[in-house]
Amino acid sequence: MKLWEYVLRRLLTLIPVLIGVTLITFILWKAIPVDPARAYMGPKAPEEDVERLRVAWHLHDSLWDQYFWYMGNLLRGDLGDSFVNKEPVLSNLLPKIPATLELTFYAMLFALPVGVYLGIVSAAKRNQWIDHTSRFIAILGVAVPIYWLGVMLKIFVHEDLAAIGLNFLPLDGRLDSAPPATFTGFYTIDSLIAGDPGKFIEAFAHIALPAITLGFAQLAIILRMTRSGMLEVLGQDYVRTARAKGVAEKEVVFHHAFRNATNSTLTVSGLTVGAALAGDVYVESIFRWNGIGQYFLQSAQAGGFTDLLGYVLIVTIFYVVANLVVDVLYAMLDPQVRLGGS
Amino acid sequence: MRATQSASEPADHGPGEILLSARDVKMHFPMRGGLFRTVKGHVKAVDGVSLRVERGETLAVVGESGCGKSTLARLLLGLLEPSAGKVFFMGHDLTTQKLREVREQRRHLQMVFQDPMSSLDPRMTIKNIVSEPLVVHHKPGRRPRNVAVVAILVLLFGALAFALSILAFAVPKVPLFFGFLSTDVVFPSLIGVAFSAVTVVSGVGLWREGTWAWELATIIFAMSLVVSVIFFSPVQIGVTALFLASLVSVRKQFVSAEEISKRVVELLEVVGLKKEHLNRFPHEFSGGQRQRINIARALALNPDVIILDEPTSALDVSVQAQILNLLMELQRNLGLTYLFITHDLSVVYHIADRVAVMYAGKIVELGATEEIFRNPLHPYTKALISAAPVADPSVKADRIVLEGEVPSPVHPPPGCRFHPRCWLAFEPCSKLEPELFDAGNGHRFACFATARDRGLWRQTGTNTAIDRPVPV
Amino acid sequence: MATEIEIGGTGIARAWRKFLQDHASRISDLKYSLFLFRKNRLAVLGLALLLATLAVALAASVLALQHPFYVSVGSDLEQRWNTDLSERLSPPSFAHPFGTDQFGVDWYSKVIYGAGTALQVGLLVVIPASLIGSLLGLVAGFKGGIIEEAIMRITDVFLSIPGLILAIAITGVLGRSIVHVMYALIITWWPWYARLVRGQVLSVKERQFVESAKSVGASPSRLMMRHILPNTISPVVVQASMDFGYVILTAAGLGFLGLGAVPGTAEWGVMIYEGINFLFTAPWMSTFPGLAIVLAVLGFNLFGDGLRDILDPRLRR
Amino acid sequence: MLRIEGLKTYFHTYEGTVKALEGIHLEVPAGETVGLVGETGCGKSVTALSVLRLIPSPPGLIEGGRVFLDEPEDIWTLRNGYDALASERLKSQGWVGSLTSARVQEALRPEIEGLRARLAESKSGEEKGELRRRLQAATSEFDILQKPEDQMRGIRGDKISMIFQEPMTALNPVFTVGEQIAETLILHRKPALCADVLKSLDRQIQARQTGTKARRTTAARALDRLLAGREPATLETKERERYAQLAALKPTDEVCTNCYHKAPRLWDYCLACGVRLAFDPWSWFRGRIMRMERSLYERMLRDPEDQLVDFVGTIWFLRRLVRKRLRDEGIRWAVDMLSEVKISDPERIAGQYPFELSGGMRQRSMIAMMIACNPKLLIADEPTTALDVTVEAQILKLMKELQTRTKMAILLITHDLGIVAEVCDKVGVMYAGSIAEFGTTEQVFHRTMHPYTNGLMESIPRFKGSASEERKKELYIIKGAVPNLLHPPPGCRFHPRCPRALDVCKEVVPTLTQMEPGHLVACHNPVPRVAALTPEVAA
Repeated sequence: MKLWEYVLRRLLTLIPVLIGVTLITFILWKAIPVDPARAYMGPKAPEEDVERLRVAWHLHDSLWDQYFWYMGNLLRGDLGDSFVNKEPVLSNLLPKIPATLELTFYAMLFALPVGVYLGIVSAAKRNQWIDHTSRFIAILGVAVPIYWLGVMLKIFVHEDLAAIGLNFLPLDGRLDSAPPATFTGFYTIDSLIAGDPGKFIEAFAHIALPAITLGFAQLAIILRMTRSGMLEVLGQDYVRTARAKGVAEKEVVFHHAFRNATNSTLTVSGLTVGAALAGDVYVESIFRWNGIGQYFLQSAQAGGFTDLLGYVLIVTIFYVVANLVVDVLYAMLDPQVRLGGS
Repeated sequence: MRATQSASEPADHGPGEILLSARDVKMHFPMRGGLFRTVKGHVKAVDGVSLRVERGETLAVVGESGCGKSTLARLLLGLLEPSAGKVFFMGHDLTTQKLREVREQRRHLQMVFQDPMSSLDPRMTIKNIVSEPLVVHHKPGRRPRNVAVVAILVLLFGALAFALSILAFAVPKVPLFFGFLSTDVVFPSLIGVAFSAVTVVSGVGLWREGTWAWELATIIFAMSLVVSVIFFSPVQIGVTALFLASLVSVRKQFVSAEEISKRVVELLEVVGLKKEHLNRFPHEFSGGQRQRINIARALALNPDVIILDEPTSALDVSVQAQILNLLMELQRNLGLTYLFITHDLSVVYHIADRVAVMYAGKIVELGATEEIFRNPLHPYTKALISAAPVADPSVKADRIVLEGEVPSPVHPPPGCRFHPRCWLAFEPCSKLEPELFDAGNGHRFACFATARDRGLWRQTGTNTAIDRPVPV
Repeated sequence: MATEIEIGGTGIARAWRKFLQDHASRISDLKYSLFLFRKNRLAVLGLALLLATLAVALAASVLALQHPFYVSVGSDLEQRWNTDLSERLSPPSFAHPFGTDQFGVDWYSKVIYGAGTALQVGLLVVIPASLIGSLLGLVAGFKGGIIEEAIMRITDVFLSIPGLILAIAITGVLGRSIVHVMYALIITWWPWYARLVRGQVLSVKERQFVESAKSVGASPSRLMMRHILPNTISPVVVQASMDFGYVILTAAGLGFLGLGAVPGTAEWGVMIYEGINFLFTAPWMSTFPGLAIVLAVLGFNLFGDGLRDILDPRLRR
Repeated sequence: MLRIEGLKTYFHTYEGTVKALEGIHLEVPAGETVGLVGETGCGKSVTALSVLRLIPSPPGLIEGGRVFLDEPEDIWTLRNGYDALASERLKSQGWVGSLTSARVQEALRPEIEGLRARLAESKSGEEKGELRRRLQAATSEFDILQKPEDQMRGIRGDKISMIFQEPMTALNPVFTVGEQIAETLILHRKPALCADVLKSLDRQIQARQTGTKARRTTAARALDRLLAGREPATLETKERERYAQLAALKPTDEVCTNCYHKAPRLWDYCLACGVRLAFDPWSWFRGRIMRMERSLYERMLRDPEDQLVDFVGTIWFLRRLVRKRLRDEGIRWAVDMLSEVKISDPERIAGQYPFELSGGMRQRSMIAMMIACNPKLLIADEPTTALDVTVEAQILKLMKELQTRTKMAILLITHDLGIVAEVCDKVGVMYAGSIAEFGTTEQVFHRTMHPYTNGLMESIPRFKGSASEERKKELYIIKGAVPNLLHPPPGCRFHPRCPRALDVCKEVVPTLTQMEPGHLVACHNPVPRVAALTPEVAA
C-alpha cells in the first residue's frame, strides 16, 4: 500500500516541475533578440506575409494568451515548425531518436557494470593498487572533457591502428553500407533480426568508439558514487555482525554490503542519464552520428529556435521520467520505503 | 520574594514558594502522512501533567525512553508551545505572553542539555559560548544615541549603493577593464547589488543591537576599504574610512565589554575550569569538561531554576560523580532549584528531594525520595525499582520482570496506560484513567488497585463512573 | 585585570601580543589544518596546478611569443592574431613549442592567453552563481513554509533540465558570444548552490547547540548569523572551488560547439574545434588546448577535495 | 573454556601507536558468566574484537599473546611446563614480553622434533595418544590467534559468537530476521540442514508416487462445503469430528482438502496425510528437478566444500537449485530459535525486517542469531546499554536462562557495575589496556583491593542497600582523567591518579598477583583487605 502512495506523490510533484519547464522554454522563446517571424520567413520575404505569420503565431496578443496558445500546441504535441526545414519539429526529431538511444544504451552497457564493480572492489580493498587506479580513473573522468577525449581517441586510434594496419575501426557515421530493414531502429539489433552478421559486426564497430567516449564520463561518476556509498556501508555495525557470524569476506562485501549500497548506486545512474544526454551532443558532433544531439546542435548554431526549445522539452521529459523510474526502483528495493518507513 | 503565589493554584503542601509549575499540560505532535500530508494522528508525548517545583529543592523526573520527560522539559522552558494547559514561572504564565516578553522572563530559567558533544557550537570559542547569554540579555534601557546614528548611517549607505548598482544594469556595454572581454557592466553591478544588500542587513542588525551585525559591518567596510585602495578611488577611500571610524567608536556597545569577559572567567572558575581554557574550541575538551561549560553557560544569568536533561547519562562513572558533586555544591552555595530529568534511579536517590515517575506521557507517582524508594505504591514504580541493577552482589532482589515494551505514544492503551503490562490490573483499569490519589504527606499515585487496597477508591456497581475517594 | 599586567611592553606590541593570545587556539587550529593539507599529496598537487594556471594567466603578456590585438566589431571587441602563412601548420618545434595553426599563428601563445579567458569565465560565473544560490538557499532553509516550498520548486524546475542542454539552449537563443555563455552558465549553476545551502541550514537547525542558544534567549537573527551561517559556509566554499573547474570545462565545451567565442579567439574550446578539420595532418592543434583544460580542471578539483577533508570537523580528529 | 594469556593489541595511527591492550590475562570457564568492566577507552571492546580477530587490520595489529579455546585440562597442565621452559629460553635470548605461539614453537623446536619422531615410530595406540597430547601442549595447538583465516571463520558464529550494543544498527536493514538467522545456520550447520532437506525431499517424492492430489482451501470455505446448509448438530460422527477441527482454525487459515488439517504455509505438501497440495500440470518436470536437487543435496551432505555444488551455486539462475530449499529449511530452524528466545509469534517475526521491530525484540533476534549453533562462548559487548531498564531486565534474565540450559560461557562487557553484580559470577576490572583486578563478584565488590576499583565502587551513587543518610553527600572522586594511550604513563598506568601511589609504581609495571584464592590484583600497594598470601605470579 505504501509503495503506490509513494509513486503517486512523486507523480504529483512532477506536474508543477513540467509546467515550470514549459514556462522556461516560453520565456526563452520571448527572449529571442530578433523578430521570430522575420527570421522564419527569411530577410527577402514580403512584409505582409511576415505580418500574416505574426498574427498566426499570436505574437501581438498579451503574454498570458500567448502562453496558453503555446501550451495548447504543446498538449496537442505540436512543437511548431522548424526554422531550418520548415517541417514540424516532432517529425524531424522522431526518426533520429533510435540512433541516440542506441549510443546511450551501449555507453551505459560499458559504464555501469565496470563502474559498479570497480567501485565495490576499490572500497573493499582500501589503499591497494586497485583502489589507487580506480581513484585515478575517477579523477581523470571528471577532469578530461568528453569532446577532447573523443578527438584524442580519433587521433590515436586512427594513427596507431593505421600504423599496425588495424585501422578498420571506422571513425564516422553509424554505418558505411545501407542500413538494415529498420525494425527497432537499433542498427545492431536490426541487423541481427535481419540475420546479417557482417552488418552487425560493422554496426558494432561503428558504435564502439563513440560509446566508449560517452561511457567514460559516466564511468567516473558511477565509480565515485558507488565507492563512497560502499565505504559508508562498510563502516556500519551490521557488516561487523556479518563478519562475527563467520561470513566470508567476499560474501560480506558483495552480498551484505552491496545490497545496501545499491540504493545510492541507483540514484546515481539516474544522474548519469542526464550526463549522457548532455555528452551525447559532443559525441554526435565529433563522430558525425546523426542522432537528436546533432540535430539539436545544428539548430542551435543555425538559429532554429522552435526545434531548439522543442528538443529541450523532449529531453527534459525523458530525463524526468528516467529519474522517476529510478526512484520507484529505489523504493521497491528498499524495504524501509516499501513497507512504510516514515 | 518577587512573585506572589497566584491564587488559582491550591498550595497543598509546605509553605515553600512555587517557582515553576505546570497545570494539566498536554503536548500532542501532529503526525503528517499519506498523500496530501494530512494529519494522520497525534503523538501524545505529554498528556496532562501537573507539576510544582519549590525554591531550593531538586525535583527528579524519572521514566524510560518515550515517556515524554524531555518534551516536558522543553515545555516548562517555553521552547515548545503546549497543545493544552498552562505553564507558570514565578507567577507569570509563559504560554500566553508575547515571545519578547517571555524571553525577558526566561532569563531566570536555564537548561543544561544531555549530549555534551553536540550542545556546544563547534565554530565558537568557549569565551563566546559562555558569554552568549550575557551578550543577548545585555540590553540596558534605551538604545544609546551613538549606536542609533551609526545604524542609520550604515543603512543609508547600503540603500544608496543598492540603488546605484540597480541603475548600473541599464548602462550600455563598456569594455571590462582587465581583459579583452567586451562585456556589459552586468557582473560588477551584480556584485554591487549583493554587497549593498548585505550592508542593508547589517544596518538593520545594528539598529537591533545584534553583535553579529557590528562584526559584519566592520568586515564589509574593511573589504571595501581594501578594494577602494586597489582601484585607488580617493572618494571611496574617504567614505569607508569614515564609516570604519564611526563603527570603532561604537565598539564598547557591542564587542564583549571588559566586565563580560571578567564574568566569564569567574563562571569558569566556579565550575572548576581554568582561565586559559577561555579561547579554546569545544573539540579540545573531554565530555566532563564540556558538561561543565554547559553548566557555566546556564549559570551566566544567575538563574533561579535550572532544568537538567539527563546531564550525566552520556558520561563515565567517575566523571558523573564529579558533575553530581558540582551540581550539589552549586545548589548549596547559590540556592538553585533543579528539575533533574534522568532514567538512572541511583542518581535520583542520591541527588533528588522529590521524585515524579512518568510513564507514556503521564505522571504515575509523585512524592519524597525516601518515601518513594522505601514504599513505592504504583506497580510501575515497584517494577522500575526492582529492575534497576544494584552494585552490590549481596543484595539478591526478587526481580519483578515486566513483559512487553513501552506503549506507542500514537495509540496509547485506553484507561490506565500501564494496564497491559500490569500484574495488578483489574476490570476498571482498562476503562478509566486513574487520577493522582493522595496517600498522605505529598505522596500521590495513580493506580486503582493500590487505591482500592488502601480504601481510597471504592468500585461502584456501574464500574464506569469514578466514585469520589472515600474520606479515610 | 591580571592578563594586562602580564603582557606589558609598548602599546602596539602589547595589543599585538594580546591579539595573539586571544586567537592562540584559532592560530593553532590553522596550523593543524595546514599540517593536514600538506599530508594530503593530491591536494598539494591540485594547489600547485591551480597556482600554475593563475600565474600563466596573469603573466601571459610575458610568457607568450605572439600577442593578440583587439578590433571592435559592432558592439563587441574581437581578438585578432597576426598571421604568417609561411609558418602554416608547422609541427611543434623550438620556435613554436605547440606548433602553428592553418594561419601560422603560434599555438603556444594562444594556449597561454586561453588561460586568462578560462579563469575570467570561471570567476565571473562561480561568484555570482554561488552568491545568488546561497542567498536563496539560506532564505529557504531558515524561513521554511511557503517561501521554502516556492524556492525549492523553482530549483527543482531548473535542475530537471540537464545543465548543458539548458546552457546550449540559452546561448542558441541569445546568439553566440562568450558573455552569453557566462549568463547561461550562471543560470544553470545557481540551483545547485540553493539546494546545497538549504540542506545544510536544515541539518544545522536540528543540532542541539541551536536549541540551547534559543533556550538562552537568542533572537532568530542572532541564531541565523552567529550559529547557522558559520556552520554552512565551509561546504559552499568546497563546492565553489570544485565548480570553478567544471565551469571552465563546460564553457570550453560550449566554445567547442561553436556557441561561445568567435573562432580565432584564444579560447581553449574553440581551439580544439579549429583543430578538428586538420585532425590527421596537424594533430597538435587539438591536443595542447585539451591538455591545458585537463590540467586546470584537475587543479581545481583536487584542491576542492583537499579543502573538504580539512574543513569537515568529523575528519579532523 | 576460554583462556587469554598476555594479549597485546596496538593501533598504528598517524599520531603514533596507541597501546590499546597491554597484556590481558583472563579466564572464562564453561557455564559461568565473567564480567569485564571499565570506563570508556579502557580497551574492553578491543579485547572482545581481538579474541574474534575482527580488529580492522590497517590501523590495528595483535602484537602478542595467545587465546586458548576449549583446551582440555590435561593439555593445559602439560602446556604450563612447556611454557615455563620456553619463556626461560626466550629470557636467556634476551626476549621480554608476552609469549606468542610462534615464539614458543621456535624456542621448543628440539622437543617438538623429538616428539614427532617418537610419534612416528611408536606402535601402541595408548602411547600414540599420550605423545599426540604432549605435542598439542608444546605447539599450543588450541591457540586460535595462530589459526589461518578460513579456520577462524569456522569458529566465528559456531564456537564463539558475539552480540553488540546498538540493536538499531547491528542487524542488516535489507534482509528479514529469518534470513539473517538462517545464514548462520547455513554457514555452520550445513550437513544437518541438508539431512533435513533430504528428509523433506524424500517425503515429497514419495508423496508424488501416491498420486492422490488435494488442493488448498480456506477453513471457512471448507466449513461451508462440509455443512452444506445443515445444522452442525445433525452431522454424523466423522463429519462432526472434522467440523470440530475446522471450527478450531481461524477462517483465513489454509486447509488441506484431503485431511482437513491445517496446511503448512511454506511446504508444498500436507504434513498430516503427505498428500501433495499444489496441483500443477508441470508435475513430471518438477519431478525431474526434484530428483536433481536431491542428488545435489546428497553431495552437499557428504562434503560441504563440494566443487560441483559451488560451481552450480555461481550460475545465477541455477543458484536456486542449491540455495532455495536450504534457505527455507534454515528459516524453519530460525523460527525454532526465535521461540527459544521467548519471542511471541516467531513465524511472523521471522518474516519481518529489523526496522519493524522494537529495541528489545531486535536484541532478542540478535541473541537468537548468535546462539543458533549453540556456541561454547558468547561475548556480549554492552548488550543492554541502549535498552530501557525494564527491557534490560528481560534480556539479562533471558541470557541467564540460556546459560543454565546450554552451559555456554558468557563474557559480558559493560560499564555498569550494577549489571555485573546482578549477573556475573566472576569480574575483571580493566583500566587503560590491562586488567587491574580479577576475582569472584563477592571478592571484587566486598574485598576490593585495587585502588582504582575501590575508587569506582565509592563514586557510584547507590540506593537499594545503602542507608538513607548516605544521600546528598559528596561522592568520592578519582582525581585526574583517563590517560592518553598514545604516551601512557610509565609503570602502573593508574599511578598519576592513585592516592596510594609509591615510587615503585612509577617504574615497575605491576603484574597480576594472587592475594587470596581466585582473587588477582595488579598493584604494588593494594588496599589491605585480606591477609596477603604468598603472591604467586599468574602465568
